[in-house]
Amino acid sequence: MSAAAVDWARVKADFPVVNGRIDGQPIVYLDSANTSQKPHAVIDAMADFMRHAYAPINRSAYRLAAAATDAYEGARTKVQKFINAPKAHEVVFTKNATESLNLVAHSWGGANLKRGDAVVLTHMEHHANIVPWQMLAASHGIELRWIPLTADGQLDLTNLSTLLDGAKVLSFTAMSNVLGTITPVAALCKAAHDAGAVAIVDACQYVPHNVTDVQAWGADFVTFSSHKMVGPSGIGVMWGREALLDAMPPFLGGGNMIADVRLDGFTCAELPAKFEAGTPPIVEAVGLGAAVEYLSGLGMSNVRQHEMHLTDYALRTLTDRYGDDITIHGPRNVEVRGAVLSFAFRDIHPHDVSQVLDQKNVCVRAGHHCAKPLMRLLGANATARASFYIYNDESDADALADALDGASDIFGL
Amino acid sequence: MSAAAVDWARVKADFPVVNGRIDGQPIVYLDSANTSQKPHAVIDAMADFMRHAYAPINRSAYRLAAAATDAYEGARTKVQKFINAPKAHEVVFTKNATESLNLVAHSWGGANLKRGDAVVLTHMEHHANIVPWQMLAASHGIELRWIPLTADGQLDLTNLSTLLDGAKVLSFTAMSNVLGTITPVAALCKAAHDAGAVAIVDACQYVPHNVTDVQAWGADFVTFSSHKMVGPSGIGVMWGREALLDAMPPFLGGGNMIADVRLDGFTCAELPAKFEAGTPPIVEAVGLGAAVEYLSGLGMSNVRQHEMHLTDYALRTLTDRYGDDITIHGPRNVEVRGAVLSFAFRDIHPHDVSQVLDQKNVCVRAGHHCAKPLMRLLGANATARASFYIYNDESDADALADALDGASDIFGL
Amino acid sequence: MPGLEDLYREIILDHYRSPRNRGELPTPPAVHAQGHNPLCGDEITVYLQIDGDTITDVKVGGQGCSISQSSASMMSQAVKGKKVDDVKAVVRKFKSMMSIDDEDPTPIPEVKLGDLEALQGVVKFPVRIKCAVLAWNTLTEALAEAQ
Amino acid sequence: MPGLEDLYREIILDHYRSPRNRGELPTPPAVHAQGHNPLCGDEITVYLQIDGDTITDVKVGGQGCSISQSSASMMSQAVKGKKVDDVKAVVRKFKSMMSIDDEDPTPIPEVKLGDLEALQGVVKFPVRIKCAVLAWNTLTEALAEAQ
Ligand SMILES: Cc1ncc(COP(=O)(O)O)c(C=O)c1O
Ligand SMILES: Cc1ncc(COP(=O)(O)O)c(C=O)c1O
Repeated sequence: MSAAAVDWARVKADFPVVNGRIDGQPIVYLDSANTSQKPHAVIDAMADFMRHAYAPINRSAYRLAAAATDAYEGARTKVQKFINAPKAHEVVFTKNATESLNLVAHSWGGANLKRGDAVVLTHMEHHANIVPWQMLAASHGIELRWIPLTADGQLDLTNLSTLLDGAKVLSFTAMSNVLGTITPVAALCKAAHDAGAVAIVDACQYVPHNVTDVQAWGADFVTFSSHKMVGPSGIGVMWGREALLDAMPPFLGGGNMIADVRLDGFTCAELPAKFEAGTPPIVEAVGLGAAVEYLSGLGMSNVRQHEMHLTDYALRTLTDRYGDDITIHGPRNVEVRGAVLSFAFRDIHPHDVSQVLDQKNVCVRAGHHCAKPLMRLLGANATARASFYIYNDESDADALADALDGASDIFGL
Repeated sequence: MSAAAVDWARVKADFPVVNGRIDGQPIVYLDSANTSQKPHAVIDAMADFMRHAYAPINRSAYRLAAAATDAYEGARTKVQKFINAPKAHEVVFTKNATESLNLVAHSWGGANLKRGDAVVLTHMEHHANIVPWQMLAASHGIELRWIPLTADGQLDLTNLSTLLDGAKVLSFTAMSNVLGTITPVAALCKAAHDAGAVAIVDACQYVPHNVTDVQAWGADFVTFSSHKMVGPSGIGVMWGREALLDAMPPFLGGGNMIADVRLDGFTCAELPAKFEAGTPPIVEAVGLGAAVEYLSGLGMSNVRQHEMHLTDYALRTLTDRYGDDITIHGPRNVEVRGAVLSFAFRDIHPHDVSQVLDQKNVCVRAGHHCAKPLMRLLGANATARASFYIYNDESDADALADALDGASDIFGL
Repeated sequence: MPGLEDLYREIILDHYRSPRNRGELPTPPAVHAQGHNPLCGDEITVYLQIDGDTITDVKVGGQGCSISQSSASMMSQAVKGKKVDDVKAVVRKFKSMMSIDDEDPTPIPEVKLGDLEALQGVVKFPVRIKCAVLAWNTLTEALAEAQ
Repeated sequence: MPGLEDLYREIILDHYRSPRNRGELPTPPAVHAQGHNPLCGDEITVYLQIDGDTITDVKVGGQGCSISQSSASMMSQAVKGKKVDDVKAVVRKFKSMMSIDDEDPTPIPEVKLGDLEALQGVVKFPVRIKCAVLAWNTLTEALAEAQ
């Protein structure tokens, strides 16, 4: 099946919010890099589960509880298949990608890094892949190194081998949430391994939009969030290679993650329970499972094609119309960029741009996008960002372009 | 309004699962101490929010996002009022009570405890209030002390002042999830403060069933989970006194919890963002808000009365019928116990008891209830546990008593 | 939804295009404080030169949207040369116009806001209230700094 | 739902009431391993005395439900005096009866399970499969211990 074979109008019809109205005007939702909307399939799966099948998991033995456990573990298997992970028990459910990255930094990093060890990050990381390492730098005295960027917002890999020399970790985003840049994940994982470093991939912006194969990447850890991939809030994923996970200490302590507890100490449960302390996001796992099924039904390569087309269309529409009045950050080549368009419009502050767009129900984010170090490089403390997803089409890009006109009227520029 | 004024049959009608059937037989759900069922009001609030109002919070400025932020923060205010916390921003949303307790142990404990400092727990704690402290014992060399139990399963406070002497923390459950014992929370908080210790209350089993007033308790930190109080999975609460929270280091690092991030370090956001890294459980907060409204509508003192009555009825029914063949753990006086009945039935293993009960769709938990140290004291590696909530009535206690008869037939005892 | 003309009054755009009292003051003798709006990344620095009980000079640095910048500019005009106590009254009055409660039980002072009243329209756009108030919270911090 | 008589066969209840080979063996010379069922708290310890390629003695400790205990008791009977390789075949055959896949690509050995077949009904109660298999996984660990 190709992207042309998908009925994208029907896809849009599946998402109630993007078919909603505010003040009688349709909503143009262009903030999916922030969080995505949910299809009826996900909303109904969660509500139905709470109406007919809600029960504790992993703890009680009656049929209702056993079926709930199967539903929860079934979601794990769906996620495993979706990212082509070798084993289901390597897939750990967390609360969001941020917790996933903290888990890896704290548990793997805390146990394996010591004073002076180097961790390599990039200048385009989200705070979620910076702050946990800075916390570890403060507590363990590790050194942080940064891969710089090229002028068009790609990773500048000229000095990669020097940066990786003696490094213990390379942790990087598969796709920038500001620039849209898609990084060469497999090559970076290989470079990390060649240097003897562990490769951690922040795939928060990648998994929702592309075919993901953690084995083809050769990654050691991969993290992402459900809420950006048409799934519910309240659940994230941390995938890691079994051998690494087995050797790591636990992260949060409590029920479910133990094999035994005595007054003088505890022993850990097997994977994945070891990293899932307390009552997990049960309903949310069911919703994430439905989200993964929904996306699989479309075909992730079709999703990618659709978004490449839309990105190209939006880039052309905006630059044709506004020329030098608009600066769109990141690579022009849609082969290496996703459907995220951060831009500066004339001299109007992004917050004012977003205000004017909101007047036409065009929803974009204005701000630092949780990537302040990158913003400083761009020389801005904020940008406006329009991001597209499966329920968007060319008319949304047109609506954005039209609405931008309003900004000129007001600011008279 | 008194408990008699509440139409408990209507309450039951609000909960679809307890009105469901398996194999044509009604479900008798007696596992609410594990996790509670959800009323239509909560299920619909979540589904409606996802259908009409889902958007990112705290990040984007358009109206849809502003309204979602208001919904999320509105839930915080509802929780604040529900537990009578002084300030809304002292209420932190986590993923569950387990994360809440880990947060307190790791951030407050990690910053304030040093080698040799004593933390006092009790023998009836849930693993969630044991393992995080054991992890801290391993990393920081703190000493753990334990308040023992009386024969009828209450805290034995005879040597409390000795135990608290020089202690830095007293962390204890407000109600045991195994014995049902309600502890003297205000008195324990006062004793902790008199000894110069911080008082942490695991209120996971208390908040869903009683009027909670964290100020009347005089507690420093109070933790609980949404899923046990007719709210969704995937969200928990950590309340702490502002001065303590302000002075604590953050727990998880990432987006939302920062004021600024530079390559060489970060600064923290204000409360509550400081402790809410990453995209929070947005839909779940809305659901928790609806749950709090639902419970407030019943009146928590009515809930408590209803459960006292049911507990008393169940205790009488089971002992009248089975005499010495049943051993029900915990205090007999319903003034100091909640609606949790852990029991041993003849010589039949709890797992077999639960199997036999499941045949009649009576759902009870069999196991160690995440309280292995307590189980060792009870001399059992498992008990069966029936727990009652607002949607249960006397007929459920009768169904339990009737179904137990089946166990004798099979095991011929 | 209210129209954008409620938000972007001409006087606001004027202060945005030509901000008054931009710059820095040497600290010490001046005091300063920095404010962030985590939502949109706005940053403001307020410098105060206080002599006795009077704010003899004020400068504003940082960058941000039209509302935060114009509010900062108008704020600088409103406080320059004023007595600290009078400035505190203006802060209370302004915040109450922005429908932000304070914990002070005494009645909101009856002071004239002048140009600042142009910012009243912001109240209809609740998300922008934080922008309008940023400079004022930073001012309050700078005043606390001076004590 | 299948009836309880499928689960609680008479022979199972017999092993539960009168478990065979209960106790401990001194280690060394014996090896032992411990297994938990985190779901219900069952604990089993398996002690093996292995001489050459033969399990000359076996003892079982711990506590648990009727299924885990009777399975352990029957297991002890099935392995005592057997060659280690034959025991491994029984383990594979038993687990396949419990519909648990292993990663071994060779066909499941054709061995007789005898009394153990009484546990077949457990498959209809998926939650109890873990109970039935606990002793066998612990046995496998004890065998690994011995190598
Ligand atoms: C007393 C007590 N504390 C803590 C917890 C942990 O709660 P959660 O599993 O929601 O994190 C529970 C419930 O399992 C409990 O009963
Ligand atoms: C690249 C990237 N990494 C990490 C995150 C953090 O995800 P979450 O907020 O769901 O934890 C995000 C999204 O905000 C992101 O875009």
